[in-house]
Amino acid sequence: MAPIELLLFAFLIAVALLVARLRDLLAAALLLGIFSLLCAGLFVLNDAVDVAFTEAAVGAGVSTILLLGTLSLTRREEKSQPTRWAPLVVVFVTGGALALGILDMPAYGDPTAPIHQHLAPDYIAGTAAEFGIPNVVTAILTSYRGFDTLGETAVIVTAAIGILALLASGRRWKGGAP
Amino acid sequence: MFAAAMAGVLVTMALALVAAARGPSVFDRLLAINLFGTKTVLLIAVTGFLVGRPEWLDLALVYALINFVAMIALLKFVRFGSLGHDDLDAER
Amino acid sequence: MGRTLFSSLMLALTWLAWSGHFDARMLGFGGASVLVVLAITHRMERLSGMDHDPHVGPGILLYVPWLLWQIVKANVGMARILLAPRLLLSPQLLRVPTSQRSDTGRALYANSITLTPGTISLDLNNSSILVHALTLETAQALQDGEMDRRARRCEGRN
Amino acid sequence: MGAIDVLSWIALFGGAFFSILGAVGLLRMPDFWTRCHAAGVTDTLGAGLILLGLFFQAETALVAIKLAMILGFLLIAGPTAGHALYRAAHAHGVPFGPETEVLAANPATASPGSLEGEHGSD
Repeated sequence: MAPIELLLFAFLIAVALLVARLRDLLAAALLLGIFSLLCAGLFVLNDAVDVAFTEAAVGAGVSTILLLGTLSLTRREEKSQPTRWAPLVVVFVTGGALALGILDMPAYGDPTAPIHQHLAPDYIAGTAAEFGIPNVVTAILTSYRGFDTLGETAVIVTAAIGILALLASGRRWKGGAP
Repeated sequence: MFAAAMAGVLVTMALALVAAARGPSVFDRLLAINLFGTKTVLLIAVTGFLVGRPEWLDLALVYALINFVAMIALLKFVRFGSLGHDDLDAER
Repeated sequence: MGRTLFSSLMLALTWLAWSGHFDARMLGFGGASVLVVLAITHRMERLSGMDHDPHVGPGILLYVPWLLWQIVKANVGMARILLAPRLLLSPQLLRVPTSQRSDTGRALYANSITLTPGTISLDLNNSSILVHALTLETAQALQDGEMDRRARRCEGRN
Repeated sequence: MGAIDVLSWIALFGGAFFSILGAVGLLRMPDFWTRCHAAGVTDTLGAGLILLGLFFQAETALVAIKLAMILGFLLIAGPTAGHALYRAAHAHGVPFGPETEVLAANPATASPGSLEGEHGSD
Protein backbone atom coordinates (compact mmCIF):
# COMPACT_ATOMS: atom_id res chain seq x y z
CA MET A 1 0.00 0.00 0.00
CA ALA A 2 2.68 2.45 1.02
CA PRO A 3 4.42 2.81 -2.37
CA ILE A 4 1.15 3.80 -4.06
CA GLU A 5 0.48 6.40 -1.42
CA LEU A 6 3.99 7.78 -1.71
CA LEU A 7 3.60 8.04 -5.48
CA LEU A 8 0.23 9.77 -5.17
CA PHE A 9 1.75 12.18 -2.65
CA ALA A 10 4.57 12.88 -5.10
CA PHE A 11 1.97 13.62 -7.82
CA LEU A 12 0.14 15.84 -5.34
CA ILE A 13 3.26 17.90 -4.60
CA ALA A 14 4.10 18.13 -8.30
CA VAL A 15 0.61 19.45 -9.10
CA ALA A 16 0.74 21.90 -6.19
CA LEU A 17 4.09 23.33 -7.34
CA LEU A 18 2.82 23.53 -10.89
CA VAL A 19 -0.32 25.41 -9.83
CA ALA A 20 1.77 27.83 -7.80
CA ARG A 21 4.07 28.51 -10.76
CA LEU A 22 1.43 28.91 -13.47
CA ARG A 23 0.48 32.46 -14.42
CA ASP A 24 -2.46 31.29 -16.52
CA LEU A 25 -5.25 31.17 -13.93
CA LEU A 26 -7.57 29.05 -16.08
CA ALA A 27 -4.88 26.36 -16.40
CA ALA A 28 -4.29 26.58 -12.64
CA ALA A 29 -8.02 26.08 -11.96
CA LEU A 30 -8.03 23.04 -14.26
CA LEU A 31 -5.01 21.54 -12.51
CA LEU A 32 -6.67 22.01 -9.13
CA GLY A 33 -9.24 19.50 -10.39
CA ILE A 34 -6.42 16.96 -10.70
CA PHE A 35 -5.28 17.91 -7.20
CA SER A 36 -8.74 17.05 -5.86
CA LEU A 37 -8.88 13.75 -7.72
CA LEU A 38 -5.50 12.82 -6.22
CA CYS A 39 -6.68 13.78 -2.73
CA ALA A 40 -9.79 11.68 -3.22
CA GLY A 41 -7.63 8.75 -4.34
CA LEU A 42 -5.55 9.06 -1.17
CA PHE A 43 -8.71 9.17 0.96
CA VAL A 44 -9.89 5.97 -0.71
CA LEU A 45 -6.57 4.27 0.03
CA ASN A 46 -7.02 5.28 3.69
CA ASP A 47 -10.48 3.69 3.70
CA ALA A 48 -12.26 7.02 4.11
CA VAL A 49 -14.60 6.23 1.25
CA ASP A 50 -17.28 8.72 2.25
CA VAL A 51 -14.82 11.59 2.53
CA ALA A 52 -13.44 10.62 -0.87
CA PHE A 53 -16.95 10.83 -2.33
CA THR A 54 -17.33 14.35 -1.00
CA GLU A 55 -13.86 15.41 -2.08
CA ALA A 56 -14.43 14.19 -5.63
CA ALA A 57 -17.85 15.82 -5.91
CA VAL A 58 -16.94 19.10 -4.23
CA GLY A 59 -13.25 19.40 -5.10
CA ALA A 60 -13.20 18.20 -8.67
CA GLY A 61 -16.75 19.22 -9.51
CA VAL A 62 -18.28 22.13 -7.64
CA SER A 63 -15.22 24.13 -6.63
CA THR A 64 -13.71 23.96 -10.11
CA ILE A 65 -16.94 25.35 -11.48
CA LEU A 66 -17.00 28.07 -8.81
CA LEU A 67 -13.40 28.98 -9.65
CA LEU A 68 -14.33 29.20 -13.32
CA GLY A 69 -17.33 31.35 -12.46
CA THR A 70 -15.00 33.64 -10.55
CA LEU A 71 -12.55 33.69 -13.46
CA SER A 72 -15.30 34.84 -15.80
CA LEU A 73 -15.54 37.96 -13.64
CA THR A 74 -11.81 38.67 -13.59
CA ARG A 75 -8.89 38.19 -15.92
CA ARG A 76 -7.22 34.97 -17.00
CA GLU A 77 -3.64 36.07 -16.43
CA GLU A 78 -2.13 36.62 -13.03
CA LYS A 79 -0.22 39.88 -12.62
CA SER A 80 3.44 39.19 -12.02
CA GLN A 81 4.50 40.46 -8.63
CA PRO A 82 7.86 40.76 -6.93
CA THR A 83 8.63 37.79 -4.70
CA ARG A 84 7.69 38.48 -1.08
CA TRP A 85 9.08 36.39 1.73
CA ALA A 86 6.70 37.22 4.59
CA PRO A 87 3.87 34.97 3.31
CA LEU A 88 6.31 32.06 2.98
CA VAL A 89 7.37 32.49 6.61
CA VAL A 90 3.72 32.60 7.72
CA VAL A 91 2.96 29.42 5.77
CA PHE A 92 5.91 27.58 7.25
CA VAL A 93 5.13 28.67 10.81
CA THR A 94 1.46 27.67 10.48
CA GLY A 95 2.35 24.38 8.83
CA GLY A 96 4.93 23.67 11.53
CA ALA A 97 2.37 24.35 14.27
CA LEU A 98 -0.11 21.99 12.62
CA ALA A 99 2.54 19.29 12.25
CA LEU A 100 3.40 19.70 15.96
CA GLY A 101 -0.26 19.24 16.79
CA ILE A 102 -0.43 16.02 14.78
CA LEU A 103 2.49 14.57 16.78
CA ASP A 104 0.20 14.35 19.82
CA MET A 105 -2.41 12.25 18.02
CA PRO A 106 -2.45 8.45 18.25
CA ALA A 107 -0.75 6.64 15.36
CA TYR A 108 -2.82 5.92 12.23
CA GLY A 109 -4.80 2.70 12.72
CA ASP A 110 -3.71 2.30 16.36
CA PRO A 111 -6.32 -0.06 17.91
CA THR A 112 -5.76 1.39 21.40
CA ALA A 113 -6.66 4.92 20.30
CA PRO A 114 -9.61 6.38 22.28
CA ILE A 115 -11.85 6.51 19.22
CA HIS A 116 -11.56 2.76 18.73
CA GLN A 117 -12.14 2.08 22.44
CA HIS A 118 -15.33 4.01 23.17
CA LEU A 119 -17.40 5.48 20.35
CA ALA A 120 -16.71 3.33 17.32
CA PRO A 121 -17.75 -0.06 18.80
CA ASP A 122 -20.94 1.55 20.07
CA TYR A 123 -21.83 2.96 16.65
CA ILE A 124 -20.96 -0.25 14.87
CA ALA A 125 -23.05 -2.36 17.22
CA GLY A 126 -25.95 0.09 17.26
CA THR A 127 -26.34 0.97 13.59
CA ALA A 128 -27.84 -2.26 12.29
CA ALA A 129 -30.12 -2.78 15.31
CA GLU A 130 -31.33 0.78 15.73
CA PHE A 131 -31.70 2.01 12.14
CA GLY A 132 -31.50 -0.98 9.83
CA ILE A 133 -29.21 0.97 7.49
CA PRO A 134 -26.21 -0.88 6.05
CA ASN A 135 -23.78 2.06 6.12
CA VAL A 136 -22.40 3.01 9.53
CA VAL A 137 -21.12 6.40 8.38
CA THR A 138 -24.57 7.31 7.05
CA ALA A 139 -26.13 6.37 10.39
CA ILE A 140 -23.60 8.48 12.30
CA LEU A 141 -24.04 11.51 10.06
CA THR A 142 -27.81 11.50 9.81
CA SER A 143 -28.86 10.07 13.18
CA TYR A 144 -26.23 9.95 15.90
CA ARG A 145 -24.98 13.39 14.90
CA GLY A 146 -28.10 14.53 13.11
CA PHE A 147 -28.16 18.07 14.53
CA ASP A 148 -24.48 18.49 13.77
CA THR A 149 -25.13 17.57 10.15
CA LEU A 150 -28.15 19.86 10.02
CA GLY A 151 -25.95 22.75 11.14
CA GLU A 152 -23.27 21.88 8.58
CA THR A 153 -25.83 21.67 5.82
CA ALA A 154 -27.20 25.08 6.80
CA VAL A 155 -23.70 26.54 6.63
CA ILE A 156 -23.04 25.02 3.21
CA VAL A 157 -26.38 26.13 1.79
CA THR A 158 -25.77 29.67 3.06
CA ALA A 159 -22.30 29.70 1.53
CA ALA A 160 -23.64 28.38 -1.78
CA ILE A 161 -26.40 31.03 -1.87
CA GLY A 162 -23.84 33.73 -1.08
CA ILE A 163 -21.45 32.63 -3.82
CA LEU A 164 -24.21 32.25 -6.40
CA ALA A 165 -25.53 35.70 -5.52
CA LEU A 166 -22.05 37.19 -5.91
CA LEU A 167 -21.45 35.50 -9.27
CA ALA A 168 -24.93 36.30 -10.59
CA SER A 169 -24.80 39.97 -9.64
CA GLY A 170 -21.38 40.26 -11.25
CA ARG A 171 -22.65 38.73 -14.46
CA ARG A 172 -25.60 41.06 -14.70
CA TRP A 173 -23.29 43.99 -14.14
CA LYS A 174 -20.97 42.75 -16.87
CA GLY A 175 -23.83 42.06 -19.27
CA GLY A 176 -25.33 45.49 -18.65
CA ALA A 177 -22.12 47.30 -19.51
CA PRO A 178 -21.95 48.55 -23.09
CA MET B 1 -1.29 -9.27 -11.42
CA PHE B 2 -3.35 -6.34 -10.15
CA ALA B 3 -0.13 -4.64 -9.13
CA ALA B 4 1.06 -4.77 -12.76
CA ALA B 5 -2.13 -3.11 -13.96
CA MET B 6 -1.83 -0.55 -11.20
CA ALA B 7 1.75 0.23 -12.20
CA GLY B 8 0.53 0.78 -15.75
CA VAL B 9 -2.19 3.14 -14.56
CA LEU B 10 0.24 5.08 -12.34
CA VAL B 11 2.75 5.49 -15.16
CA THR B 12 -0.06 6.74 -17.40
CA MET B 13 -1.10 9.20 -14.70
CA ALA B 14 2.46 10.51 -14.42
CA LEU B 15 2.71 10.96 -18.21
CA ALA B 16 -0.69 12.68 -18.28
CA LEU B 17 0.55 15.04 -15.57
CA VAL B 18 3.56 15.91 -17.70
CA ALA B 19 1.26 16.52 -20.66
CA ALA B 20 -1.01 18.72 -18.53
CA ALA B 21 1.99 20.69 -17.30
CA ARG B 22 3.35 21.10 -20.82
CA GLY B 23 0.19 22.42 -22.43
CA PRO B 24 0.66 24.57 -24.42
CA SER B 25 -2.99 25.47 -25.07
CA VAL B 26 -5.89 25.11 -22.64
CA PHE B 27 -7.31 22.34 -24.82
CA ASP B 28 -4.12 20.29 -24.55
CA ARG B 29 -4.39 20.57 -20.79
CA LEU B 30 -8.07 19.63 -20.84
CA LEU B 31 -7.25 16.56 -22.92
CA ALA B 32 -4.64 15.49 -20.37
CA ILE B 33 -6.96 16.21 -17.44
CA ASN B 34 -9.76 14.18 -19.00
CA LEU B 35 -7.30 11.30 -19.41
CA PHE B 36 -6.17 11.71 -15.82
CA GLY B 37 -9.77 11.50 -14.64
CA THR B 38 -10.37 8.23 -16.48
CA LYS B 39 -7.17 6.86 -14.98
CA THR B 40 -8.35 7.78 -11.47
CA VAL B 41 -11.47 5.70 -12.12
CA LEU B 42 -9.32 2.75 -13.17
CA LEU B 43 -6.90 3.26 -10.26
CA ILE B 44 -9.75 3.05 -7.73
CA ALA B 45 -11.21 -0.03 -9.42
CA VAL B 46 -7.86 -1.84 -9.59
CA THR B 47 -6.94 -0.87 -6.01
CA GLY B 48 -10.29 -2.21 -4.86
CA PHE B 49 -9.42 -5.59 -6.32
CA LEU B 50 -5.85 -5.42 -5.02
CA VAL B 51 -6.92 -4.97 -1.40
CA GLY B 52 -9.98 -7.20 -1.72
CA ARG B 53 -12.60 -4.44 -1.56
CA PRO B 54 -14.57 -4.70 -4.82
CA GLU B 55 -17.24 -2.41 -3.30
CA TRP B 56 -14.95 0.44 -4.32
CA LEU B 57 -16.33 0.00 -7.81
CA ASP B 58 -19.23 2.19 -6.65
CA LEU B 59 -16.72 4.95 -6.06
CA ALA B 60 -15.15 4.34 -9.43
CA LEU B 61 -18.50 4.88 -11.13
CA VAL B 62 -19.18 8.07 -9.17
CA TYR B 63 -15.75 9.36 -10.24
CA ALA B 64 -16.55 8.57 -13.85
CA LEU B 65 -19.82 10.51 -13.55
CA ILE B 66 -18.19 13.49 -11.83
CA ASN B 67 -15.36 13.54 -14.34
CA PHE B 68 -17.87 13.68 -17.18
CA VAL B 69 -19.98 16.44 -15.66
CA ALA B 70 -16.92 18.49 -14.65
CA MET B 71 -15.49 18.11 -18.14
CA ILE B 72 -18.66 19.41 -19.78
CA ALA B 73 -18.80 22.34 -17.34
CA LEU B 74 -15.15 23.18 -18.00
CA LEU B 75 -15.70 23.12 -21.74
CA LYS B 76 -18.76 25.28 -21.46
CA PHE B 77 -16.68 27.84 -19.63
CA VAL B 78 -13.74 27.61 -21.99
CA ARG B 79 -15.99 27.95 -24.99
CA PHE B 80 -18.34 30.67 -23.81
CA GLY B 81 -16.27 32.44 -21.18
CA SER B 82 -18.95 32.02 -18.53
CA LEU B 83 -21.35 29.49 -17.10
CA GLY B 84 -24.40 31.59 -17.73
CA HIS B 85 -26.98 31.00 -20.43
CA ASP B 86 -26.76 34.47 -21.92
CA ASP B 87 -23.70 33.68 -23.98
CA LEU B 88 -25.11 30.32 -25.04
CA ASP B 89 -28.16 32.00 -26.49
CA ALA B 90 -26.00 34.59 -28.20
CA GLU B 91 -24.04 31.79 -29.86
CA ARG B 92 -27.10 30.29 -31.52
CA MET C 1 -46.11 4.78 -21.88
CA GLY C 2 -44.08 1.82 -23.07
CA ARG C 3 -40.92 3.86 -22.77
CA THR C 4 -41.76 4.96 -19.22
CA LEU C 5 -42.23 1.33 -18.26
CA PHE C 6 -38.97 0.36 -19.94
CA SER C 7 -37.03 3.20 -18.27
CA SER C 8 -38.41 2.39 -14.84
CA LEU C 9 -37.46 -1.27 -15.32
CA MET C 10 -33.92 -0.32 -16.36
CA LEU C 11 -33.60 2.15 -13.48
CA ALA C 12 -34.83 -0.44 -10.99
CA LEU C 13 -32.38 -3.04 -12.31
CA THR C 14 -29.53 -0.52 -12.17
CA TRP C 15 -30.45 0.39 -8.62
CA LEU C 16 -30.54 -3.27 -7.58
CA ALA C 17 -27.18 -3.95 -9.22
CA TRP C 18 -25.48 -1.10 -7.37
CA SER C 19 -27.16 -1.52 -4.00
CA GLY C 20 -27.08 -5.27 -3.44
CA HIS C 21 -29.52 -4.95 -0.52
CA PHE C 22 -32.86 -6.65 -0.78
CA ASP C 23 -34.72 -5.92 2.47
CA ALA C 24 -38.03 -4.07 2.37
CA ARG C 25 -36.78 -0.71 3.62
CA MET C 26 -33.89 -0.43 1.15
CA LEU C 27 -36.14 -1.57 -1.71
CA GLY C 28 -38.55 1.20 -0.68
CA PHE C 29 -35.73 3.77 -0.93
CA GLY C 30 -34.86 2.37 -4.32
CA GLY C 31 -38.44 2.58 -5.56
CA ALA C 32 -38.67 6.19 -4.38
CA SER C 33 -35.42 7.03 -6.21
CA VAL C 34 -36.74 5.51 -9.42
CA LEU C 35 -39.91 7.61 -9.18
CA VAL C 36 -37.94 10.81 -8.58
CA VAL C 37 -35.64 10.12 -11.55
CA LEU C 38 -38.63 9.38 -13.77
CA ALA C 39 -40.31 12.63 -12.73
CA ILE C 40 -37.15 14.64 -13.47
CA THR C 41 -36.64 12.93 -16.82
CA HIS C 42 -40.25 13.53 -17.78
CA ARG C 43 -39.87 17.20 -17.01
CA MET C 44 -36.61 17.42 -18.98
CA GLU C 45 -38.18 15.77 -22.01
CA ARG C 46 -41.08 18.17 -21.90
CA LEU C 47 -38.71 21.12 -21.71
CA SER C 48 -36.30 20.01 -24.43
CA GLY C 49 -38.86 18.53 -26.81
CA MET C 50 -36.84 15.35 -27.24
CA ASP C 51 -39.78 13.10 -26.56
CA HIS C 52 -40.37 11.72 -30.04
CA ASP C 53 -36.90 10.66 -30.98
CA PRO C 54 -37.06 6.95 -31.81
CA HIS C 55 -33.81 6.12 -29.93
CA VAL C 56 -32.17 2.85 -30.89
CA GLY C 57 -33.76 -0.42 -31.90
CA PRO C 58 -32.67 -4.04 -31.51
CA GLY C 59 -30.09 -3.63 -34.27
CA ILE C 60 -27.75 -2.21 -31.64
CA LEU C 61 -27.14 -5.74 -30.36
CA LEU C 62 -25.38 -6.59 -33.62
CA TYR C 63 -23.71 -3.21 -33.89
CA VAL C 64 -21.92 -3.16 -30.52
CA PRO C 65 -19.81 -6.32 -31.05
CA TRP C 66 -18.88 -5.09 -34.55
CA LEU C 67 -17.92 -1.69 -33.13
CA LEU C 68 -15.83 -3.28 -30.36
CA TRP C 69 -13.95 -5.27 -33.01
CA GLN C 70 -13.37 -2.08 -35.03
CA ILE C 71 -12.04 -0.39 -31.88
CA VAL C 72 -9.57 -3.23 -31.29
CA LYS C 73 -8.42 -3.11 -34.92
CA ALA C 74 -8.04 0.68 -34.85
CA ASN C 75 -6.06 0.48 -31.60
CA VAL C 76 -3.63 -2.01 -33.10
CA GLY C 77 -3.17 0.36 -36.02
CA MET C 78 -2.52 3.22 -33.61
CA ALA C 79 -0.02 1.08 -31.68
CA ARG C 80 1.88 0.49 -34.92
CA ILE C 81 2.05 4.24 -35.57
CA LEU C 82 2.99 5.16 -32.01
CA LEU C 83 5.69 2.52 -31.62
CA ALA C 84 7.45 3.43 -34.84
CA PRO C 85 10.70 5.34 -34.33
CA ARG C 86 9.39 8.11 -36.60
CA LEU C 87 5.78 9.21 -36.50
CA LEU C 88 4.35 8.64 -39.96
CA LEU C 89 1.29 10.85 -39.94
CA SER C 90 -0.84 12.13 -42.76
CA PRO C 91 -3.58 14.06 -40.97
CA GLN C 92 -6.77 14.53 -42.96
CA LEU C 93 -9.74 16.78 -42.52
CA LEU C 94 -12.87 15.50 -44.18
CA ARG C 95 -16.62 15.74 -44.08
CA VAL C 96 -18.48 12.45 -44.16
CA PRO C 97 -22.18 12.35 -45.05
CA THR C 98 -24.63 10.82 -42.59
CA SER C 99 -27.66 8.82 -43.64
CA GLN C 100 -29.32 8.40 -40.23
CA ARG C 101 -32.83 9.74 -39.85
CA SER C 102 -32.75 10.62 -36.14
CA ASP C 103 -30.59 12.64 -33.77
CA THR C 104 -29.89 9.51 -31.77
CA GLY C 105 -28.64 7.70 -34.87
CA ARG C 106 -26.34 10.57 -35.80
CA ALA C 107 -25.03 10.79 -32.23
CA LEU C 108 -24.36 7.05 -32.32
CA TYR C 109 -22.44 7.40 -35.58
CA ALA C 110 -20.43 10.40 -34.36
CA ASN C 111 -19.63 8.66 -31.09
CA SER C 112 -18.51 5.56 -32.95
CA ILE C 113 -16.18 7.67 -35.09
CA THR C 114 -14.63 9.19 -31.98
CA LEU C 115 -14.43 5.81 -30.22
CA THR C 116 -12.27 4.28 -32.94
CA PRO C 117 -8.84 5.86 -32.42
CA GLY C 118 -7.51 7.36 -35.61
CA THR C 119 -10.68 9.31 -36.37
CA ILE C 120 -12.41 11.96 -34.26
CA SER C 121 -15.56 13.93 -34.97
CA LEU C 122 -15.18 17.68 -34.62
CA ASP C 123 -18.56 19.02 -35.57
CA LEU C 124 -21.80 17.72 -36.96
CA ASN C 125 -24.88 19.11 -38.61
CA ASN C 126 -28.00 17.46 -40.00
CA SER C 127 -26.37 15.82 -42.97
CA SER C 128 -22.65 15.43 -42.34
CA ILE C 129 -19.92 15.10 -39.75
CA LEU C 130 -16.60 16.94 -39.84
CA VAL C 131 -13.89 14.39 -39.11
CA HIS C 132 -10.19 14.66 -38.36
CA ALA C 133 -8.30 11.49 -39.31
CA LEU C 134 -4.76 10.69 -38.29
CA THR C 135 -3.79 8.92 -41.50
CA LEU C 136 -5.06 8.62 -45.05
CA GLU C 137 -6.01 4.96 -44.48
CA THR C 138 -8.32 5.68 -41.54
CA ALA C 139 -9.93 8.50 -43.52
CA GLN C 140 -10.54 6.25 -46.51
CA ALA C 141 -11.92 3.45 -44.32
CA LEU C 142 -14.47 5.94 -43.00
CA GLN C 143 -15.36 7.13 -46.49
CA ASP C 144 -16.34 3.59 -47.45
CA GLY C 145 -19.40 4.28 -45.34
CA GLU C 146 -19.70 0.85 -43.74
CA MET C 147 -19.95 2.32 -40.24
CA ASP C 148 -22.56 4.78 -41.50
CA ARG C 149 -24.72 1.97 -42.92
CA ARG C 150 -24.39 -0.16 -39.81
CA ALA C 151 -25.23 2.77 -37.52
CA ARG C 152 -28.32 3.46 -39.64
CA ARG C 153 -29.56 -0.09 -39.12
CA CYS C 154 -29.53 0.45 -35.33
CA GLU C 155 -32.21 3.11 -35.41
CA GLY C 156 -35.49 2.18 -33.83
CA ARG C 157 -38.86 2.78 -35.44
CA ASN C 158 -41.35 5.10 -33.86
CA MET D 1 -3.26 -20.96 -12.19
CA GLY D 2 -6.42 -21.56 -14.18
CA ALA D 3 -7.27 -20.50 -17.68
CA ILE D 4 -9.27 -17.57 -16.29
CA ASP D 5 -6.19 -16.26 -14.51
CA VAL D 6 -4.17 -16.44 -17.72
CA LEU D 7 -6.86 -14.47 -19.56
CA SER D 8 -6.89 -11.97 -16.74
CA TRP D 9 -3.12 -11.54 -16.90
CA ILE D 10 -3.24 -11.00 -20.65
CA ALA D 11 -6.05 -8.46 -20.40
CA LEU D 12 -4.51 -6.51 -17.52
CA PHE D 13 -1.09 -6.42 -19.16
CA GLY D 14 -2.60 -5.45 -22.48
CA GLY D 15 -4.61 -2.74 -20.77
CA ALA D 16 -1.56 -1.36 -18.97
CA PHE D 17 0.38 -1.48 -22.26
CA PHE D 18 -2.21 0.39 -24.32
CA SER D 19 -2.80 2.83 -21.50
CA ILE D 20 0.88 3.79 -21.33
CA LEU D 21 1.09 3.76 -25.13
CA GLY D 22 -1.68 6.34 -25.37
CA ALA D 23 -0.01 8.55 -22.77
CA VAL D 24 3.31 8.29 -24.60
CA GLY D 25 1.48 9.27 -27.77
CA LEU D 26 0.05 12.26 -25.91
CA LEU D 27 3.63 13.45 -25.40
CA ARG D 28 5.00 12.43 -28.80
CA MET D 29 2.35 13.86 -31.10
CA PRO D 30 3.15 17.22 -32.69
CA ASP D 31 -0.10 19.16 -32.31
CA PHE D 32 -3.42 19.17 -30.48
CA TRP D 33 -5.47 17.31 -33.08
CA THR D 34 -3.05 14.41 -33.40
CA ARG D 35 -2.80 14.21 -29.59
CA CYS D 36 -6.55 13.63 -29.42
CA HIS D 37 -6.09 10.35 -31.31
CA ALA D 38 -3.44 9.19 -28.85
CA ALA D 39 -5.73 9.96 -25.90
CA GLY D 40 -8.35 7.78 -27.57
CA VAL D 41 -6.08 4.74 -27.33
CA THR D 42 -5.87 5.07 -23.54
CA ASP D 43 -9.57 5.72 -23.14
CA THR D 44 -10.81 2.83 -25.26
CA LEU D 45 -8.58 -0.24 -25.29
CA GLY D 46 -6.50 0.75 -22.24
CA ALA D 47 -9.49 1.20 -19.95
CA GLY D 48 -11.45 -1.58 -21.66
CA LEU D 49 -8.80 -4.27 -21.26
CA ILE D 50 -8.07 -3.38 -17.63
CA LEU D 51 -11.77 -3.58 -16.76
CA LEU D 52 -11.99 -6.85 -18.72
CA GLY D 53 -9.10 -8.25 -16.70
CA LEU D 54 -10.89 -7.29 -13.48
CA PHE D 55 -14.10 -8.78 -14.92
CA PHE D 56 -12.44 -12.22 -15.11
CA GLN D 57 -11.47 -11.91 -11.45
CA ALA D 58 -14.91 -10.88 -10.20
CA GLU D 59 -16.09 -13.24 -7.50
CA THR D 60 -19.78 -12.36 -7.49
CA ALA D 61 -22.19 -11.65 -10.33
CA LEU D 62 -22.92 -8.24 -8.79
CA VAL D 63 -19.27 -7.17 -9.12
CA ALA D 64 -19.16 -8.40 -12.71
CA ILE D 65 -22.31 -6.43 -13.57
CA LYS D 66 -20.84 -3.30 -11.99
CA LEU D 67 -17.64 -3.64 -14.01
CA ALA D 68 -19.64 -4.06 -17.21
CA MET D 69 -21.68 -0.97 -16.35
CA ILE D 70 -18.57 1.12 -15.67
CA LEU D 71 -17.12 0.04 -19.01
CA GLY D 72 -20.40 0.82 -20.74
CA PHE D 73 -20.52 4.25 -19.15
CA LEU D 74 -16.91 5.01 -20.09
CA LEU D 75 -17.56 3.97 -23.69
CA ILE D 76 -20.62 6.23 -23.93
CA ALA D 77 -19.41 9.23 -21.90
CA GLY D 78 -15.80 9.17 -23.14
CA PRO D 79 -16.49 10.07 -26.76
CA THR D 80 -19.27 12.46 -25.72
CA ALA D 81 -16.89 14.46 -23.55
CA GLY D 82 -14.26 14.06 -26.26
CA HIS D 83 -16.57 15.40 -28.93
CA ALA D 84 -17.47 18.36 -26.71
CA LEU D 85 -13.75 19.05 -26.31
CA TYR D 86 -12.98 18.75 -30.04
CA ARG D 87 -15.96 20.89 -30.97
CA ALA D 88 -14.94 23.59 -28.51
CA ALA D 89 -11.35 23.47 -29.76
CA HIS D 90 -12.52 23.64 -33.39
CA ALA D 91 -14.82 26.56 -32.66
CA HIS D 92 -11.91 28.25 -30.92
CA GLY D 93 -9.78 27.86 -34.02
CA VAL D 94 -7.06 25.61 -32.64
CA PRO D 95 -4.77 25.34 -35.66
CA PHE D 96 -4.37 22.12 -37.61
CA GLY D 97 -0.89 20.78 -38.25
CA PRO D 98 0.93 22.12 -41.32
CA GLU D 99 0.71 18.86 -43.31
CA THR D 100 -3.01 18.39 -42.73
CA GLU D 101 -4.77 17.66 -46.00
CA VAL D 102 -8.33 18.58 -46.65
CA LEU D 103 -9.76 15.49 -48.24
CA ALA D 104 -12.39 16.05 -50.90
CA ALA D 105 -15.83 15.09 -49.68
CA ASN D 106 -17.70 12.29 -51.39
CA PRO D 107 -18.77 14.05 -54.60
CA ALA D 108 -22.09 12.23 -54.87
CA THR D 109 -23.46 13.45 -51.56
CA ALA D 110 -21.75 16.70 -50.63
CA SER D 111 -21.85 20.05 -52.32
CA PRO D 112 -18.49 21.19 -53.69
CA GLY D 113 -16.53 23.56 -51.52
CA SER D 114 -18.34 22.51 -48.37
CA LEU D 115 -15.00 22.23 -46.61
CA GLU D 116 -13.78 25.67 -47.47
CA GLY D 117 -13.25 27.89 -44.49
CA GLU D 118 -12.94 25.02 -42.05
CA HIS D 119 -9.64 26.39 -40.82
CA GLY D 120 -10.28 28.59 -37.85
CA SER D 121 -13.97 29.13 -38.47
CA ASP D 122 -15.78 31.09 -35.77
